[in-house]
Amino acid sequence: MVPELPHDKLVALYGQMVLIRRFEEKSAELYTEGKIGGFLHLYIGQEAIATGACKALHKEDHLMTAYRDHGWAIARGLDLKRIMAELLGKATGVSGGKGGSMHLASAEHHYWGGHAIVGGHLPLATGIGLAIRYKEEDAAVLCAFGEGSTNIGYFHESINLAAVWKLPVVYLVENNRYGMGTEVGRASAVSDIYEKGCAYNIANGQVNGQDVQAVYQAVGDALESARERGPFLLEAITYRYAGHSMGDPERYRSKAEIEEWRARDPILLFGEKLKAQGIADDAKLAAVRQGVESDLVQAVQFAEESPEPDDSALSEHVYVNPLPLR
Amino acid sequence: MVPELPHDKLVALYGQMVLIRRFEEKSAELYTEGKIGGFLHLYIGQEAIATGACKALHKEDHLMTAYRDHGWAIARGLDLKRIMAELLGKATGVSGGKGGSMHLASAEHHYWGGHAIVGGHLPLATGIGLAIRYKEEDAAVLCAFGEGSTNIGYFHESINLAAVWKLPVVYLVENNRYGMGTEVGRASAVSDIYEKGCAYNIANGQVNGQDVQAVYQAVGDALESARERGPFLLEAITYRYAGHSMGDPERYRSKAEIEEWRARDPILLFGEKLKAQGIADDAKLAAVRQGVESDLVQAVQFAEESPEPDDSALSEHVYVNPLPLR
Amino acid sequence: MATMTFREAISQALREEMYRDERVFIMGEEVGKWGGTYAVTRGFLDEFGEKRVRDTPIAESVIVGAAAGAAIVGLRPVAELMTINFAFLAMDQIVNHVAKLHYMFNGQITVPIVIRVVGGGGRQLGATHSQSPEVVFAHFPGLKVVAPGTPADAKGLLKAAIRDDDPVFFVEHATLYSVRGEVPEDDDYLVPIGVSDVKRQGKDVTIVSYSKMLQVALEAANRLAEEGIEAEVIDLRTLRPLDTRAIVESVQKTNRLVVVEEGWRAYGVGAEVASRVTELAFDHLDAPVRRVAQAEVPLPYNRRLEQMALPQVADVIRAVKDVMYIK
Amino acid sequence: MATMTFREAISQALREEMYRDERVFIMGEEVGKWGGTYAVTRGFLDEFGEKRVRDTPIAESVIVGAAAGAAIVGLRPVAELMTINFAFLAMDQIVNHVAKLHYMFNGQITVPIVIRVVGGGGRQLGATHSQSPEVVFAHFPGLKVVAPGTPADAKGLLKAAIRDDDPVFFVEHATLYSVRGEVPEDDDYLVPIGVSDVKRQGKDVTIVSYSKMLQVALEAANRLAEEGIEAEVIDLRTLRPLDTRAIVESVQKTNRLVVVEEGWRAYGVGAEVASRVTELAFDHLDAPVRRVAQAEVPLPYNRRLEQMALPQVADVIRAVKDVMYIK
Ligand SMILES: Cc1ncc(C[n+]2csc(CCOP(=O)(O)OP(=O)(O)O)c2C)c(N)n1
Ligand SMILES: Cc1ncc(C[n+]2csc(CCOP(=O)(O)OP(=O)(O)O)c2C)c(N)n1
Ligand SMILES: [Mg+2]
Ligand SMILES: [Mg+2]
Repeated sequence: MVPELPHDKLVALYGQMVLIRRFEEKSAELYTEGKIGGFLHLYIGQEAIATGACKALHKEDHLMTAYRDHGWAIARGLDLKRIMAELLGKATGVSGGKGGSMHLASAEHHYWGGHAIVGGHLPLATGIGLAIRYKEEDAAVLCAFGEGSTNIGYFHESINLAAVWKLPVVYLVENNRYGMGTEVGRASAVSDIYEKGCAYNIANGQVNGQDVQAVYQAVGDALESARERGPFLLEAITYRYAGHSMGDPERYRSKAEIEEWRARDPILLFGEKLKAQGIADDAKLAAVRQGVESDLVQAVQFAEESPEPDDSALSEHVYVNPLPLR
Repeated sequence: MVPELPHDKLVALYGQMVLIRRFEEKSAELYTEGKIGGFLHLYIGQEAIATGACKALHKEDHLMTAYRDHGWAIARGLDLKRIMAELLGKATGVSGGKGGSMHLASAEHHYWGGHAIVGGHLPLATGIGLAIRYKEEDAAVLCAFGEGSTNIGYFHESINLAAVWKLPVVYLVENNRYGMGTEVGRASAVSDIYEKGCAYNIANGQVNGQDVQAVYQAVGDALESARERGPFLLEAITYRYAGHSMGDPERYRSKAEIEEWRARDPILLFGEKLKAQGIADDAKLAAVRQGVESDLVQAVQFAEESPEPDDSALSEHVYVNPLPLR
Repeated sequence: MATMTFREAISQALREEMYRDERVFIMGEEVGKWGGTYAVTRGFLDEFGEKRVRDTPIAESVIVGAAAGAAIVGLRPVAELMTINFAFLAMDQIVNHVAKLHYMFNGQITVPIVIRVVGGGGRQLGATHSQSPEVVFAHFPGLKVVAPGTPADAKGLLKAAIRDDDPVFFVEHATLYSVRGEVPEDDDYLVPIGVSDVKRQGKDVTIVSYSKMLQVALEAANRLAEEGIEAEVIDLRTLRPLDTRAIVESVQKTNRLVVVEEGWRAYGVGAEVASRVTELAFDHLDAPVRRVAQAEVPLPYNRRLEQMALPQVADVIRAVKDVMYIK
Repeated sequence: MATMTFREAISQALREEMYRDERVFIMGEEVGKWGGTYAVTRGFLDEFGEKRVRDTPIAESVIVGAAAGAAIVGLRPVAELMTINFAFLAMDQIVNHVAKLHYMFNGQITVPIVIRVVGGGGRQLGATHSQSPEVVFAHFPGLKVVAPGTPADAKGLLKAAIRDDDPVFFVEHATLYSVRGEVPEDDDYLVPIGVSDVKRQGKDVTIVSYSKMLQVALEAANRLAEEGIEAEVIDLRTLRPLDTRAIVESVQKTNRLVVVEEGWRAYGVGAEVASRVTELAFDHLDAPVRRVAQAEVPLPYNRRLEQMALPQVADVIRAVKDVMYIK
């Protein structure tokens, strides 16, 4: 079992979730203003997952996710300013402005990226697990993706290989009920995704993705299990309030359904809990929210004031060695 | 339940298995003589599966298999002469000499081919199932492949889609314990392949692939189930005596293991059974075997005497309409 | 004739063919409830029902493969892959199966499917979502590869593709969807697959292009006209089979050729066109063929860098002047 | 120097690099117990153990992807895909991931893997198992694509590929494995990736080729010599980055160029070479570049038809005479 978190850490989790939410709201604004381009996938509603999960990760553990990655980058501790700068395509962005919203990464944080091809990062994450065993390290990989990504071959090939080789990978499904406009049951033979683990005889489980502490516990346990015994398939039940990406016409679900989930809001509930347990009062939580705002203002300012990449950046990093190696 | 077979049909099944075995032995000879080129994958040891399974197929049902397909083509009723001609690359071959051993097919028999890309035909077979539902026909698809092919994405994507759309497809795994030189457990997280059905919540089962009657029953039941309720994952436990293909150095298994399986030979056991049950005596079985030899001699003769394809065949059938459609 | 967008033209072609032939149906990600990621099939689910407008899981291989399987036994599926970038996830089905089954089984199997994909860059979608690699599919005999550049061609070619007994890989450029043009309303309006088209007459230089770059080429031609240079603009429309007759005839007249494509230059479409035309009209060329294409980099997210990498009108003008030896 | 087969040269390169660098390992179908489908890794399992010689399930996408993942965090995997035809099952991993990660993440991620594939036809394996589509991989910036034609180059290029920090797609032609040649035994013998090589001097015509077709080109050159025609034969060795300097220099001397490739002509390697050389040496060419390539059909099983479809020595000789205007 992973250790219980002390009170100050719990308040920090609250702050983290608020920060992610506010970052997303701000991003949506900047997108509407035309300052962010391309696709923008918001994490609003799912904040408890990245927050709880990254809390359970060790420094030497590895993380890989899909394109809905702002929350993950923030929770993994990447510089907020540089994340925002990436969304604005600036030279100071975590990926130098070349990646954009879907491709946040930081080698230093062992965060090997948001990835935009559905399921495409699962084999890569599996390979990191292989390297951990090869190098006999005491680390694990956390690989997150949506429930819609579990119908693609990558899911099957990756988990099977990880199971055969007992690789330390936690495959974390963020089941937000929809892959774009397709409800889980319309695309997947089973709607409880964790059940798919049975085909590989691996450890699996399901957790309430709206409860940050439960996520922290479940991911922590799964990482432990993975380090020792091999792959773990963990499903977190959640919901996204916003469209799949900016501009989603949202013809596939009702307003009422969204409202239902908003009543189970991870930030709201966790705030109530902190208060009920006497860990924080309204004033404390307000102060935390206040702090988030100022971080965010600074990040946006930094991003806006940052320079565009130089022209020379265009042809940099196609190859490590563009010239013949002699 | 499928109907019990009358005695004469049982004797015919025996003959069919003998024919397949002798066809394979003859093919190996012709390969060694250089009359057959490319890859040649023998079905020796697995005869009961194609024989029993095709017996359970209705005329309007569809069949698709992997490259280890001679037994399937024979059991589905393709002209023996034209099968042999195909192996020799002749114009009279079932695929005009363009397909070879791995690509036997007959549209007339709804046998849509042997396929050489591992797992590649599973999506195609799934699509035939879709067409059956679309056209509201009372048919099913039998799609056969090896256990080594269940670790590739195609397996997962196909069965999931078939499950979501309740397509009438029986996915038949011929588990002969090896994919080339790789023992099932070294490549697949579970060694009892039928268990993989749990991830799709579909009907599944396992059958002794060395018992032709058991295969007939199991495939018949699975087809029934598929027609009514959707996909079925059926596993037949079997063994191939010969190498993966001609020229296999066979460094991955022991002679003793092969001998063990030979003791469970499907032809041997079925012959004994027919005798024990008084369905046929030694003389009868010998006569059946005799008949097979003459069919085989004729097939080889036909194949050898058949012409090579014309030069013009080279550029035929690249397109149905090579010229612009106006 | 009616004026409509490229999107509407594609949509109309699909709708007409679905009414004409019961065997035609659409399958792919988000084609139903969502109405198509690019709104091409909006309203189709209500109009045709779930049987004929089928939302699929995210599983490109089985989208193509199952469509192909259904085609083998007599249906006429249109499989949508959302973007050409995802076609790589179905690559084996496309090039090893769809393209080869007819030949390998000596004509016993036919695979009359249309694989619709959205191609192209310029929308800051980053390296994996902005490619124009249609050349890669055009390399395989057995496939037909079509990439229209105007609404009228989009309609006529898509209808021809659906009626064709061969598999057709059909590329729609995302930034063309809102382009408007005159489109024949005839239910049987077909544009033949495998025939290029002169989109603008000219005598000084020939510019060959297709898809989105056709629009860029036409714009360049208009600007060149202001400088007194009359470019002939030819639209390939189909990459396989590739029709070079119109180009050769044009080069015999203009003696100069520029090929414009959105994808990478190396091993691109321009190389084949240039090679073929050089083979067929060597003595007519007053300058080597110039290729205008994408910089040899994965496309970056940053807007300015992305635009630097993509071929622009100015690049076409520059290339034209180069082959005319104008400084 | 030692005389050895192409197979032994590849094997030696792998073995030496595995001894040199603990981070180098091999994974793929049948590389271990079987000893490699083409016997390249025979004995490796005993020599290096299961950790470094890893048999995988039949799952090409995760073979490439997992190798790439291991490379991202510091290992040096050699992923074997058995044949190039199966690389299409890993296409998305190769072109959308392996080729792009370094760029997309601004250099933070590097993917030093070698993807070994066996290519080529001529063994009656039928349409899906006989392709030479390396051009398709060479289209993507971010990948390096190498295809040696001699044992010495095979060794030196494979060692260079393993030491390279960039991903390398490495093509070994199945029918080259038994070809013998002199190979340097130096542990640090490297052949630079991205540099072509003059394999035979000549003054009358330039023949460019690579991989198996290099052997065909050399054979043609020998026969031509008997007729008094001296062909210069250039081996591309690497398709990306493509080095044309030696070719241009040669054409400046010979004024004639023939390109020989095993794959299909349309959108093939020859088109790029021809276009580039025509761009760079237009005024030196006395005839348009001729391309010798595979007939535009999926390869048939029948031996005679297959041979008809594949480029032969006689085809090269014919093309050479054509560019020399000899009847
Ligand atoms: C291979 C591939 N196919 C399709 C897409 C388009 N696409 C992007 S996100 C998405 C839905 C994914 O759903 P899910 O995995 O549930 O993640 P979520 O967006 O809900 O977080 C689709 C279809 C893609 N990016 N890659
Ligand atoms: C996609 C792909 N990968 C690899 C191969 C090479 N290959 C041919 S058969 C085979 C083994 C298949 O084993 P299994 O599915 O168990 O069938 P079996 O041969 O035992 O009947 C392999 C690896 C292939 N043909 N296609
Ligand atoms: Mg989802
Ligand atoms: Mg097997």
